Amino acid sequence: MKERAALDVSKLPLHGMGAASPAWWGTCGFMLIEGSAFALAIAIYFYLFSIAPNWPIDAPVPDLSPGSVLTLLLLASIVPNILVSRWAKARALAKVRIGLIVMSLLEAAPLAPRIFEFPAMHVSWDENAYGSIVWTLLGLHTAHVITDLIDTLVLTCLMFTRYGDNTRRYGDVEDNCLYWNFVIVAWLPLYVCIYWVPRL
Amino acid sequence: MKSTSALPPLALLVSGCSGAQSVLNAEGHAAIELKALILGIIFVCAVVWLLVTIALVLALVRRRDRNDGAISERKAAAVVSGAVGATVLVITGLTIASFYTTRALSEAPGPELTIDVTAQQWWWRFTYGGSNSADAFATANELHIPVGKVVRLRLRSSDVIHSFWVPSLAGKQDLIPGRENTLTLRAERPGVYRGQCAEFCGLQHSHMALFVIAEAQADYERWAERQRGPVAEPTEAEAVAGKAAFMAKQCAACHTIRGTRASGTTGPDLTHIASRRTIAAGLLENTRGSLAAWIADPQTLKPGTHMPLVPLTSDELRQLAVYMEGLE
Amino acid sequence: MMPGKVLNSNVAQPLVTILFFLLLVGLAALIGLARQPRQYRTDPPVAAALNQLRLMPGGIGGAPPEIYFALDRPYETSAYDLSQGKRLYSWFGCASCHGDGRGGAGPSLLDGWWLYGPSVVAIAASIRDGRPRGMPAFGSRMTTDQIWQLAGYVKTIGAYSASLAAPSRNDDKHTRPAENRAPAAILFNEAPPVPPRSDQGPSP
Amino acid sequence: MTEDRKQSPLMDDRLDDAELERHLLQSWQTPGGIWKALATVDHKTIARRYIVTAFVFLILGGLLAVAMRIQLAQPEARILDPDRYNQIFTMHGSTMMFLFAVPVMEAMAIYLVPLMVGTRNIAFPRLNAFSYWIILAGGLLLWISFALDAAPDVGWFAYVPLSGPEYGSGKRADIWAQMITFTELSALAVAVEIVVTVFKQRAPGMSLDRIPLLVWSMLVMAFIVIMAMPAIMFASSTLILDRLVETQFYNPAAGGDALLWQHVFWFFGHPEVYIIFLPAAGMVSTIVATFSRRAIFGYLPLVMAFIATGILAFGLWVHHMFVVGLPRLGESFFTASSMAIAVPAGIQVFCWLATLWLGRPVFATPLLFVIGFIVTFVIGGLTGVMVASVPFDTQVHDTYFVVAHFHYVLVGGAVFPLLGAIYYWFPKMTGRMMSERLGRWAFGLIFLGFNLTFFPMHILGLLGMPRRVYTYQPDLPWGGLNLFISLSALLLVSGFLVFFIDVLRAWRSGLPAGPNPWKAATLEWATSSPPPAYNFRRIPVVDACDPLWMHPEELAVTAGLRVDRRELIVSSVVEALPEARESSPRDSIWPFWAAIATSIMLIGSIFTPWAVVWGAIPVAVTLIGWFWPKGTAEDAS
Repeated sequence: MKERAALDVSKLPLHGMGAASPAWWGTCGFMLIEGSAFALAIAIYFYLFSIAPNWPIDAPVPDLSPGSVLTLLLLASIVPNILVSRWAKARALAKVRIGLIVMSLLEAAPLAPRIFEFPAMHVSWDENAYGSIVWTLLGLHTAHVITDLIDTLVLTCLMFTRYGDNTRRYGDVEDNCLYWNFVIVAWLPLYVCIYWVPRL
Repeated sequence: MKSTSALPPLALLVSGCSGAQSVLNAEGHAAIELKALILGIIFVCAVVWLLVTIALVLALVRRRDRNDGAISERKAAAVVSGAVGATVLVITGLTIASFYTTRALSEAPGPELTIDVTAQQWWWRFTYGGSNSADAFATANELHIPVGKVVRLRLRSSDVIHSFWVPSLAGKQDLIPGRENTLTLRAERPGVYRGQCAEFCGLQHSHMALFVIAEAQADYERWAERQRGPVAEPTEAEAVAGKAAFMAKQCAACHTIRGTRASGTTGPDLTHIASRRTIAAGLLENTRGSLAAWIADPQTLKPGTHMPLVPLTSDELRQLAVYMEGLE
Repeated sequence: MMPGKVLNSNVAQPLVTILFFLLLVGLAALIGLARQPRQYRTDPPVAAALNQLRLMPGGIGGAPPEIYFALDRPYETSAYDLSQGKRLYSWFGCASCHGDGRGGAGPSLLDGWWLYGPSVVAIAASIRDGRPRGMPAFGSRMTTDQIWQLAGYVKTIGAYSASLAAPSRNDDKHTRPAENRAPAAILFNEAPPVPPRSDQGPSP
Repeated sequence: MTEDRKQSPLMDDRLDDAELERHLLQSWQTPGGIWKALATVDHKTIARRYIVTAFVFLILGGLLAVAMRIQLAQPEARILDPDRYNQIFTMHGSTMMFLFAVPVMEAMAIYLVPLMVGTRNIAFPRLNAFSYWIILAGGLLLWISFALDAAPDVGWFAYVPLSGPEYGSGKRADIWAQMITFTELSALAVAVEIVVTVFKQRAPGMSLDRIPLLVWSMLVMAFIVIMAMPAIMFASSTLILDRLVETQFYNPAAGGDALLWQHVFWFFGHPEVYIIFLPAAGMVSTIVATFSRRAIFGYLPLVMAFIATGILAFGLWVHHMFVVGLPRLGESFFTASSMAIAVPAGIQVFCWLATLWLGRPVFATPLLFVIGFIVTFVIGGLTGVMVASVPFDTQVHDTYFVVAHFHYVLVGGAVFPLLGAIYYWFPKMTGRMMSERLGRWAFGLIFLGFNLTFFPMHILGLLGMPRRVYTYQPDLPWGGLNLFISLSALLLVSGFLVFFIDVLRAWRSGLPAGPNPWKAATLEWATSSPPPAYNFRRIPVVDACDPLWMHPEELAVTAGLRVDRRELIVSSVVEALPEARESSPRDSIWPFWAAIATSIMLIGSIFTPWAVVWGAIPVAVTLIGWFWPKGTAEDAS
């Protein structure tokens, strides 16, 4: 078949940012998958709630303090997170490097109260279905925190190498910030479920 | 090799005592309603299928004119919309029909008899008269009900999920551990109706049958009276020896024969086993031969069943079978 | 350039896939030789042989019959037999004296102390023939096969380390970790054992 | 970026065709050698592997079906013992659903979607390679365990408590649960790739209303995967947690619930049917249009029907649970929603019929399979309407009626179109034609064999035969029909035999196909058969739904892409306006290592929960190796 040049694309950028980047859409796709998983876990929480004669089953309500501290820590990390994202968009290498170091610390910080959250449930995962679901919710979210933390650490290292100053890396940083926002937002309904629903 | 020993009793299999196990052989109130609905829906769907197939054949073989492009495109759009509209109508109709059948079935009057059904791997326990009343009794794999009476079954499982299904009487209902379901039956005609577990429940899911015997009220009363009554004491010498063997061997640890020392609850109650038509959950006709075959080697007849192979001498085996045969 | 041409991607890909399959199916067949099918029926002669327990004087410790090893110690290694044993534990009312395994009227099975030694044959003998001070004999109530299944199970729950073949928790309410997860080791010092005699088996 | 400009990289507008092809091949082709074959990220290569693997599993699953039919041919047969039989039907269901049907549909998407939207590789090609190795590992896990007599024996939906800690002894149910994790992992990865490929990599000008219907169906399928698969991952994980570390999700004595499993499983399990059916509907739409020699009738209604099916798919899982004793009102709602899905299905069938009516059908083998599809799928759909009715279902649930129903839906509704699609796209994939004569034989035998095998099962179900029985007693009136079914199954098997013989024959020595043997309209036919590693010499520009019919003589293309690196065009979601020249990753061995590390972690976790902890370390290492930049031209920006 004969070819007829109809469109010149040579002036297009070599890498799209934001919604013009497949990586951004891929991140959104995985957020949708994990969002579905979180939604399902919450649905199961309420299902078990609905069939239990009393809730929590055979346990006092969980202590508020570690979970609330963690929530505050997560919320506090939103501002620097968004700043890092902006700096990445502006390709400010030095600021992104510092921001990523700060974010690494801020993402590691919630793991400390998280350790105390498990005993604060006053129930073990193998005691009853209530214990199983709250431990699962916490475990699921912890897995996301750790995943994003590792991602941030790797990106931080990467930004200090010769590959750092590159549109793709800035895109990666933005996507990583987006994902951390997702980790924070996903926690809020879990927090309400785990700590406040039993208090209703 | 192993299986050859199993063949003779298998060949002796029931002729008279198996009722048909068929949706189309409806003899219960619910099953009759369901049969009408099922045949109705099948008829409607068959017509729909026929129409679609005719349309397909015509579309493939019709003679084509040179230029019927634009006009027939519009006509096709109209026909397609019409067909979609018809689809909506048909499925609305079927939904309404199915809804009314559901309502008709759940509007049964209060039960005149309640029976507890407990399913376990791989047999059915039926307990009449509540669990702790004095004249309560239990039987296995054979449910007797009075004709024309509304019978409520309380369905429980003591291990995995099973499903109670006697198609000639009613639709199926699952027995789920941790839950209690109910199923209401009303047999319209006397008869023997076969049923079977319908939810996969492990190794011997295939051999977990039951029989429902619907009989006139008087017959039912007579049957219940006899079931409630004490065990038949053996008189024949062989049977007496069989009883002794039963008590001395492992049998008594799992089975109950009321009025004797045997009070195990793991296996079926054998007090009136001779009054039942089949043994081993519908596997074999209840004859002396198949009783002996079953006791001799349950694992070959029903691999995986929880009844163990108890080593017995041939004398003991014969005596046990005679004793069982006398437990009317 | 020649090998590259021969193995150009069009031909190489399906080849690689098929090779992969053959390799792994072959591997499977190899391991498959070692597979262990579930046994539902114990031949009466085998059962009779299994019933020949050789015990030390006093009924403490002993050696299983030769056939037990010929069968490859099924009652300790087959998950199916172990879970059947677990079923028998409740069916034959073991719990009425031994509770969930931690004892009651009878001694604990989990504290690491075996009054008659920790070997499976001693446990089987205890079940079959009974023991002084209240352990009834089950020889007339259970078949040899069942006694071995139950003995295998009891040995597992009181084992010093978890084994891969182990039944897991019951669906009724339970009060201690399941057999597959934690061996009884965490309970070894829970209850003070009956004062041991040196010939009544090793202490943990 | 400025640096690159200075060096003035090689652009395609300065090269003549032969020179351009040489350079593109240099950038895109995977060199020979086993090692390189493990590292390739070419979507066509991976899709071909996927398809071959899936068909191998089809054959294995089919052999299991034959074994079951031999056992059931006569009452009280003792050819298979119940334990083996239970393993076999579980393996058959799990293999067909998780290792054949879903992967093969995804594989077709992996092959066709990039070609049909006019791009050079799928989005995230390394993830694509990873997904293949993962599903291969999952399939091997299942089948090796079968060889070890440790295959799951709890049915393909593994109801608790039969599969739970108390009644499922050994590792059998754990192996099932972890096999699920493997297949879902790969399905989710592929779904994301498809969504992003369709959203972002369409040829310039291919706005949403110009997307081929097959691509639409794959897009909707990918979204169903994304929404539904987390449910089964959750289900299988909680099952394995219950069995391994004593969580109490499914234990009624401790606040759990046996029915929770059924809810979660079917929340995935029903959409699963549409994950399999929708791609088939896309294939049917494509084949019908091509062989009717006209554009598809009702493009928009079809797209809407696909989307409606995708949404409704999530509202009817309870119709698998009509006999568990749920409140009647709720059940009636699910009756209505289950029946409602017949409307989009009806729209699809009517549109295909209208297309055939208006066109001038050419009776090539692919169209024969589509005709067979319509006849059988309508039966499957109508029996689906039947079982959607609560009272009807209480009689036929878990009987052979249901077995017949879902084989009509899955074989009639998905395998027939798939076989048609193989006949249709085989020339594209291999450059060779399959035989029309053998194709007719294959179709005839499969169509006849299928209907003779499965139609009597409806009757068996009504006669009271439950499913999943390893045998039945001679006094029951099922013997004759069962023997008939078993004999008919031989006919079906011989049809598949003819099909596979034809495939092998054509692969070796079929007639050369040329770029567009069927005179079809979509973009995959605009390039040579088989397509070169770079798919298109120049990326097409699209201005119609049927570009090759609108402009049969010439292809509008873009100019100005670099050829010294793997480059393709990223375009906007709705209008497909070009947004960037994006690079596509080079071959990499890391996805292979990552898949091995993941497999070790997942299989290890069957035996000890700590495998998740120590197993995560190699996974993290391989992922870092995967994503760490290598300083290639693809990394330039």
